[in-house]
Amino acid sequence: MSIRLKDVLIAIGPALGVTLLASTGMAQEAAAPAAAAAAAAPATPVLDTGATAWMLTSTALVLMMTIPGLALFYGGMVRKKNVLGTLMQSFAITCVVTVVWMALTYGMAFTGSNPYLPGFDRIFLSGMGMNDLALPNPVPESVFMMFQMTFAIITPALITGAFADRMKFSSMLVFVTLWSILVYAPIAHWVWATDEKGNAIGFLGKLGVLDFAGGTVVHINAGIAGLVSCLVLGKRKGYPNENMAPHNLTLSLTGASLLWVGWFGFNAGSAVASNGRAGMAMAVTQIATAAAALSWMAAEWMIRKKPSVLGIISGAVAGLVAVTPASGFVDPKGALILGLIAGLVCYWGATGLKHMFGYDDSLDAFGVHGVGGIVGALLTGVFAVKAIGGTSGLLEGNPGQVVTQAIGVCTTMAYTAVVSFILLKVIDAVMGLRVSPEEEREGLDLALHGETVH
Amino acid sequence: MSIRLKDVLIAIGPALGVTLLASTGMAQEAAAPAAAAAAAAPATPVLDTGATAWMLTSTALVLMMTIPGLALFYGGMVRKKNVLGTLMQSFAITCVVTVVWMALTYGMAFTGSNPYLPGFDRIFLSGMGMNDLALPNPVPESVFMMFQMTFAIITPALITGAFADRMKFSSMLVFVTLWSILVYAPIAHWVWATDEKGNAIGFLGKLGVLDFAGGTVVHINAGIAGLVSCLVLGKRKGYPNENMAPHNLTLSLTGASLLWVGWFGFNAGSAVASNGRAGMAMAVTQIATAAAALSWMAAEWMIRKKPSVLGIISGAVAGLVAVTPASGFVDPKGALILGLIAGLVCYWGATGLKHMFGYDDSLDAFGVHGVGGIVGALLTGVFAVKAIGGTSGLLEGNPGQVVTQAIGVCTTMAYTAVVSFILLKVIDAVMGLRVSPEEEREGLDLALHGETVH
Amino acid sequence: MSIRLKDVLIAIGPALGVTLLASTGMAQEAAAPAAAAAAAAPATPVLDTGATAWMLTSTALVLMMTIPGLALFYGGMVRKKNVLGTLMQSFAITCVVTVVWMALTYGMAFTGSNPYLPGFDRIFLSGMGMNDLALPNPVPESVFMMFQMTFAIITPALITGAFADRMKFSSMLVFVTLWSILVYAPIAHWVWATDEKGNAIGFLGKLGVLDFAGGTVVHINAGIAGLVSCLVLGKRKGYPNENMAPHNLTLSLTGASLLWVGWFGFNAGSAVASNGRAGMAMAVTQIATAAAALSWMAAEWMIRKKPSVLGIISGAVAGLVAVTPASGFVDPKGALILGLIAGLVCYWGATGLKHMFGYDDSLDAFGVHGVGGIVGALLTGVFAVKAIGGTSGLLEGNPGQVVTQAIGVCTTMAYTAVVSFILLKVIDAVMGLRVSPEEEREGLDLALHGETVH
Amino acid sequence: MKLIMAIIKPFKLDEVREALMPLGVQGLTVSEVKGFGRQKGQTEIYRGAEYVVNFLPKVKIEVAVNDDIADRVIETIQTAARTGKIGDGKIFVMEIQQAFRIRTGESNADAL
Amino acid sequence: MKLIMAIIKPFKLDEVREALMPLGVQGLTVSEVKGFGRQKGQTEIYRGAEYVVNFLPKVKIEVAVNDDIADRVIETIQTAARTGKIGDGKIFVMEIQQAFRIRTGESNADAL
Amino acid sequence: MKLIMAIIKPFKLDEVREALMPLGVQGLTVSEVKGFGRQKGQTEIYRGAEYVVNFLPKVKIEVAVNDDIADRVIETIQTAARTGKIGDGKIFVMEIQQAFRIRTGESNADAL
Ligand SMILES: Nc1ncnc2c1ncn2[C@@H]1O[C@H](COP(=O)(O)OP(=O)(O)O)[C@@H](O)[C@H]1O
Ligand SMILES: Nc1ncnc2c1ncn2[C@@H]1O[C@H](COP(=O)(O)OP(=O)(O)O)[C@@H](O)[C@H]1O
Ligand SMILES: Nc1ncnc2c1ncn2[C@@H]1O[C@H](COP(=O)(O)OP(=O)(O)O)[C@@H](O)[C@H]1O
Repeated sequence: MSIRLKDVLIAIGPALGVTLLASTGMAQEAAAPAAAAAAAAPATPVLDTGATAWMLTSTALVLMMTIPGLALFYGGMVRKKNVLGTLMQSFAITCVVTVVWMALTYGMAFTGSNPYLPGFDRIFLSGMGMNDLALPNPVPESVFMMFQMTFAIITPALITGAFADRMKFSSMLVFVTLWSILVYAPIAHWVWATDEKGNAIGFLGKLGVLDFAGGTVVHINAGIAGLVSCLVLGKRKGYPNENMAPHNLTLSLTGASLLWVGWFGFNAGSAVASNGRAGMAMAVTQIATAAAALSWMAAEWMIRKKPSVLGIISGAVAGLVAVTPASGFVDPKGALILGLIAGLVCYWGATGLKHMFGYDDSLDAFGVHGVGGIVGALLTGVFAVKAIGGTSGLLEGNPGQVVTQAIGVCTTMAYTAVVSFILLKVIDAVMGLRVSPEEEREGLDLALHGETVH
Repeated sequence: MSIRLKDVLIAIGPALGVTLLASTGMAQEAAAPAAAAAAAAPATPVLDTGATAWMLTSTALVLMMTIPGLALFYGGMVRKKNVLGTLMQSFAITCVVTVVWMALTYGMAFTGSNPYLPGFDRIFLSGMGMNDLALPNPVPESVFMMFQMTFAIITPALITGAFADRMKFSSMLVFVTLWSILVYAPIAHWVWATDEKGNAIGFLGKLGVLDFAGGTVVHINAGIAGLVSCLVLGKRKGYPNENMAPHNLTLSLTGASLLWVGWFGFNAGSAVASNGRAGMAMAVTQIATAAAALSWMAAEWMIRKKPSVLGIISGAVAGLVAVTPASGFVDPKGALILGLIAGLVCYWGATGLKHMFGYDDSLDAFGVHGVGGIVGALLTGVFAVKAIGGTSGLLEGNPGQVVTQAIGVCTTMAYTAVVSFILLKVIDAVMGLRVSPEEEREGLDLALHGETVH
Repeated sequence: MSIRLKDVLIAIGPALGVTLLASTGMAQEAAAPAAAAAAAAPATPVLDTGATAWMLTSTALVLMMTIPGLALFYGGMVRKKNVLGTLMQSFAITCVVTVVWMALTYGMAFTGSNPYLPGFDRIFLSGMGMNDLALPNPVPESVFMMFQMTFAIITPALITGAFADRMKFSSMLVFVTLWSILVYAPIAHWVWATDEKGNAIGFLGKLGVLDFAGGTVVHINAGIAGLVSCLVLGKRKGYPNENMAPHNLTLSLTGASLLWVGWFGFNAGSAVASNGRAGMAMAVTQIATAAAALSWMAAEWMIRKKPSVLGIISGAVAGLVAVTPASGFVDPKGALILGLIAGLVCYWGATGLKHMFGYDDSLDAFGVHGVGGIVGALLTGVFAVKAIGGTSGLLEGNPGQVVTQAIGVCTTMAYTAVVSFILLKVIDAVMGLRVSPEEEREGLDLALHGETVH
Repeated sequence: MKLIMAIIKPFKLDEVREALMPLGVQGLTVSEVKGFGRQKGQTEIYRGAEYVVNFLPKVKIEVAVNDDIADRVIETIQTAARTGKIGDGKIFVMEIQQAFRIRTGESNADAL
Repeated sequence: MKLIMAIIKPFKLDEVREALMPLGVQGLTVSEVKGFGRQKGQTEIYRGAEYVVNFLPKVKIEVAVNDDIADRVIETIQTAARTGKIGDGKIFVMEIQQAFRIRTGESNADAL
Repeated sequence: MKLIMAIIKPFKLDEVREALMPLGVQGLTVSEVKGFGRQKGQTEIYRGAEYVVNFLPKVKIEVAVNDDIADRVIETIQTAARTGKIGDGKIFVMEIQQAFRIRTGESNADAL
């Protein structure tokens, strides 16, 4: 077995130090006053069976986004020799993050009372009683823990799109484990941790950064980590000269569709309730997604003369990403415009920007999730409607919200870029990041997993 | 880009006139007394979180029916060179109808108080507050609007099966947009619009036409439009001599399975509640579907000596279609018989009838959805049970219900046939409907979208 | 059509006799005192719309496990020439069991008051009113009946993995029909039937056998029946010399993912409530599954030098199976250990054990479901936590529970082995079980169904 | 005996096969191939990256015939496979020294 | 040197390959092809439309050998590939003028 | 005229095609094949069952050329397809008696 415990320990040590340093550093620059919590906060501590039903369902939906959704979305886009290796990444990440989450990172993200440092309760879920509620939400803590776990799963799985076709499976597992602990958990804590009354605990939440369902925590975070990793790993052999066309867009369209359907759990589930806020979140999600798919398609149609399957599904995912932070705060009209903009900007992100700088973000983890996340986070500050989420945006006369959003975006970008970079460099030094050129030529399926699609 | 705004405007004008004329014409022949509303109508205006949870779920399930369900069901049945083009149709329709629905057609279908003319409130969903309920249902209006949107999406997507492999993508988009406005929205209004107390507004609803989940509005409507469109477009090049066998029934069976699962949202969701009526709707859906799949399979086994995958999944879809109008009105035994009949009749629809008349309904949009919808709508009048849906059918001594059902069927057929025909002819004149023979030969994937499955 | 009614009747007679004999025989050896019911039993007879919403959803999720989940999981593992035939088995079983269930077996399993003999109420669901609750559960009986139906569907579908690639489709249908009546329904009755207060009726339930979601009823049952059927049918032609590698693990991974997602309905749905017990069941399901996937992967990585896609998905399914009986009784830490053990034992079951004895359990129905079910049922007795499910296990000082579990396991194994064996022998004598060598060589797709994947 | 190898457009396969039957051709073998020639392939564009698909799908027919009908077979293929547009394909003729039918062991002319 | 081209039933491939090894055959090349011959194809029926599948899956083996073992190779293939049922396939033998091993540049007999 | 049949490693296809263009080669036909030779295949293991994949993916290039450039074509392929590692493949040369371009009916040298 190629993962050696020693290597893992060697890697964790310094990286952990970095987190702590980084946390403290940020503490000084961002000691802002507490603001309203992002998530709705009904006061009653009674179990709501309807809300619980919806959260159980949402958990299933968000798990479905990663397996098989994202697995198929990415798997269809690589060359045939790498399809199983790509699917395997999403599946294995699901397993690894599940264990890391219950052992450590759930508690890091959602317990503790320090605005900068993650908590350390709930190690191996100790003390989580069967009938405890996840206050202020009227659902059992077990359900809330599971729902949030599915977010912790999909985030590193998104990163894999950036380094597709060339990363060692063993190194990928180590990277994802450490990244979950040192990057995902702290950022989730900063943005989403609340006390039992729903008051923000993390410094970004206190600052008033709006992120309903994970624009910063999930998408910007994964997108930037993806960009860093494709820079550190280098380009695929043969890029950009050889034909690296997606081998089976049937898989990708199926995956994109399941992502779309599952995203209802992601966004409407983030209301942690089955009420009008959840309904409105679902509606704006649908509208922004359709709008972004159409604007990407239209742009491609005009520029490239043909509307493509890869284009329309990429646009849909761009819309889903961009509306994620906004989904509890904007109204349908805002969502429509937000979606149209996101489709166009991400089209540029996945075509213009990438070729301008020449990095090989293979499946556009940064071009779609990073860029889309940034666009969405900022536009949330523009389109936020007080009657929906309790906070006004620029269009309702509150330009400060855009600034707050920008602070959230920049903090996340800086933190994830630095820590991801260090992690990758350490792992590279210890065990190597990339498969050998022969293995890459042969394809991950046979080289790493000894299997092939016949 | 091949859609020119001018063309669109040229097309909308006359077509809109036709709707209005048609509506008024029908007004005179069908000014019948109001009857009980089709949907259950509890009186209490308090949000039910359980019902809302189920409606949020149902919305996800019905979206999943179109993407990826129907996309895969149809995509597997075409030749390999057209698979991406076929998938693309369902996906693009999802996007286009989402925008048309929020901009216009939701309000047309569900607001207004005229029995014949659609309403014009809720343009771009203006005035839909976050906490408004969709009275008489105990769920937020945003949720009801979303649930109904998924029906508006799948209906035109069903039509595409009739003209598979040969329609221009641009013309298809224009057709679907206009058809949603001029055909779908009015018919939905006639059958389903109710006031806040649950009293029918539309003239077909007032007449007492029973259509629990869309036998007329969705299936007959799509089936007839499909028949008209395959007649207007003409046969596929090489039909019926060349081998046009489904290229990958694995995709089709996956799609049919997702249609089945998603249909629980379609039918049981149409109770707009999570109670015994929803449960019974789910039960009869399951039973009728299984029965139809088995009767189609048995017929094929006897006649053709082999039971086929395409046969059993077609039978299942036929059962799902036929039980759709009946699902809130019949009991399990009625559903069993209804399913057995539907499987046999649709088997004949997709094999005998089609070859008798020689039209090229490529994937049997009419043979399964049209024929199945008609069978189901009529049999609803036969098997309706007062203890379930409040209305007795023929077997409980109310033969009049069959007549009422027949009126509903004929009105829908006539209206959709005429308006769909005019729309197609206008679009043909303005921008052409069919790809060139070379493009058809080459396949839609490469010709229209510049992509291929490798 | 090759199913002759006469043959069916000939077969039913003796087999039914066997059930009765077997039942009575067991009655004498196991007249133990009644113990607490396995399922939670709230007393209130009021409809809970939240619980109902979750049960409707769970029903959809569990149906999705069979079609398309299991269909794809198995379909990807066979050779290309058999993929449609394999998919067809799951789909046809779904249809057949639906009809058998509503006609007969639902009533057999869940009505009646004899601890050994199944009930005979609810034939064709007669007397199941729309608003009746499935007491003691706060959900409509129609919903409970549907939820349980999906379990009755997947169980025989699991068996098909053992005799993949060689059984006659017609004989398979007859076998599944009889097996549902003579094996599944009685065992479900013994373990799960309760009165309106939630007191166990069946003798295994009374004995205190814990089986939250179907470790014995579903997995051990199917696994043993699979083992018997692969022994009776004999090996695939060419096994083990010819290359029988899975033709498309993309399908299998997709199927495994849908099984995982759907299993949330299976296990958390078995709480028949949307509360902390459901939430905890979902959590332990996730944790055990991930742990088993990782332990299988690790074992394979160490022994075979490469972690494979087939390995990690098999491990995940092994974990899902093993946690099924335990899911309402263990806590997260117990689930973690249970999963780790299950992954290792099933790895041995599907590799070592099978090759040791040389039977051809083609897709490891016994190796994964049988072995995993036994491991899970026994470990439930070890890890059960009083605070979760009301019963303590070995680790909480109640070693007797392990013995009780062992009795449940052995009873199930003995009964299903004997009756399945007799059924198969009878069907073999009457109509033959196996396709001809030519048909097997040609592949089931063309030989049985006249279709092929192009 | 000759081995006639024809590379043609895929949708012409059925026409060619049917045209050959009356000449007494009792069998042939077909492969899916990719052809590169004067006819230029499509450009596929994925997220801004262009891939020129140099190779076009073609079908290769291999048919072994006796010398006496070889010329007529060649002519027939040429007529049946022609569309007159670029990319119609080629026919190459080679000498077969021996031929056998596996089932019976018959050889040469009898084997065809 | 000879190029021996054999069209056989797919499931016979492994047997043929194994039978050839003792003769000193060090390599061969295999293609999946579709064959049309006396053996008739299946009819597939889809929703009432019948498609006659004229072409059956076959495997084409191409093996280059020195003249001295050519006859034994042919015989061996014939024995190993025979089932005695229709559709067993054909063997065609052609002359190779030159052969090269790409890796080393060796030619003719040395290249095989 | 010669038919030059080269069996090469798949990823070398584009290089070979590009190297042939300057020599005046105007077309070629490519098939995906599986090769058995000195280079040994992978072992795939599925739930404890080992399947030795004896056959490796290769690409077969068939190119018909006039005698005058045949030698240069062979050399060029050899250079472009060589990696120096086992499994690089083979080149076989056969005589073509006649060649035709289907579109125009041109024959022999004109047809290539
Ligand atoms: N010299 C050649 N050797 C082998 N195959 C060739 C050769 N030239 C052309 N072909 C095959 O014939 C096909 C058609 O050739 P092309 O030049 O495109 O059109 P045309 O034959 O009408 O001039 C090519 O795609 C290729 O498969
Ligand atoms: N004249 C021919 N040229 C090329 N291939 C042929 C020819 N005749 C037969 N074949 C190939 O041999 C296969 C078997 O031939 P067939 O006539 O079906 O059976 P048999 O060889 O037993 O008489 C065919 O499927 C085809 O691939
Ligand atoms: N005698 C042969 N006849 C036909 N094809 C051959 C022959 N020998 C080798 N090949 C083909 O050439 C490929 C490479 O041969 P191999 O022996 O593996 O390597 P090398 O050519 O470097 O010695 C094989 O995979 C096979 O496709």
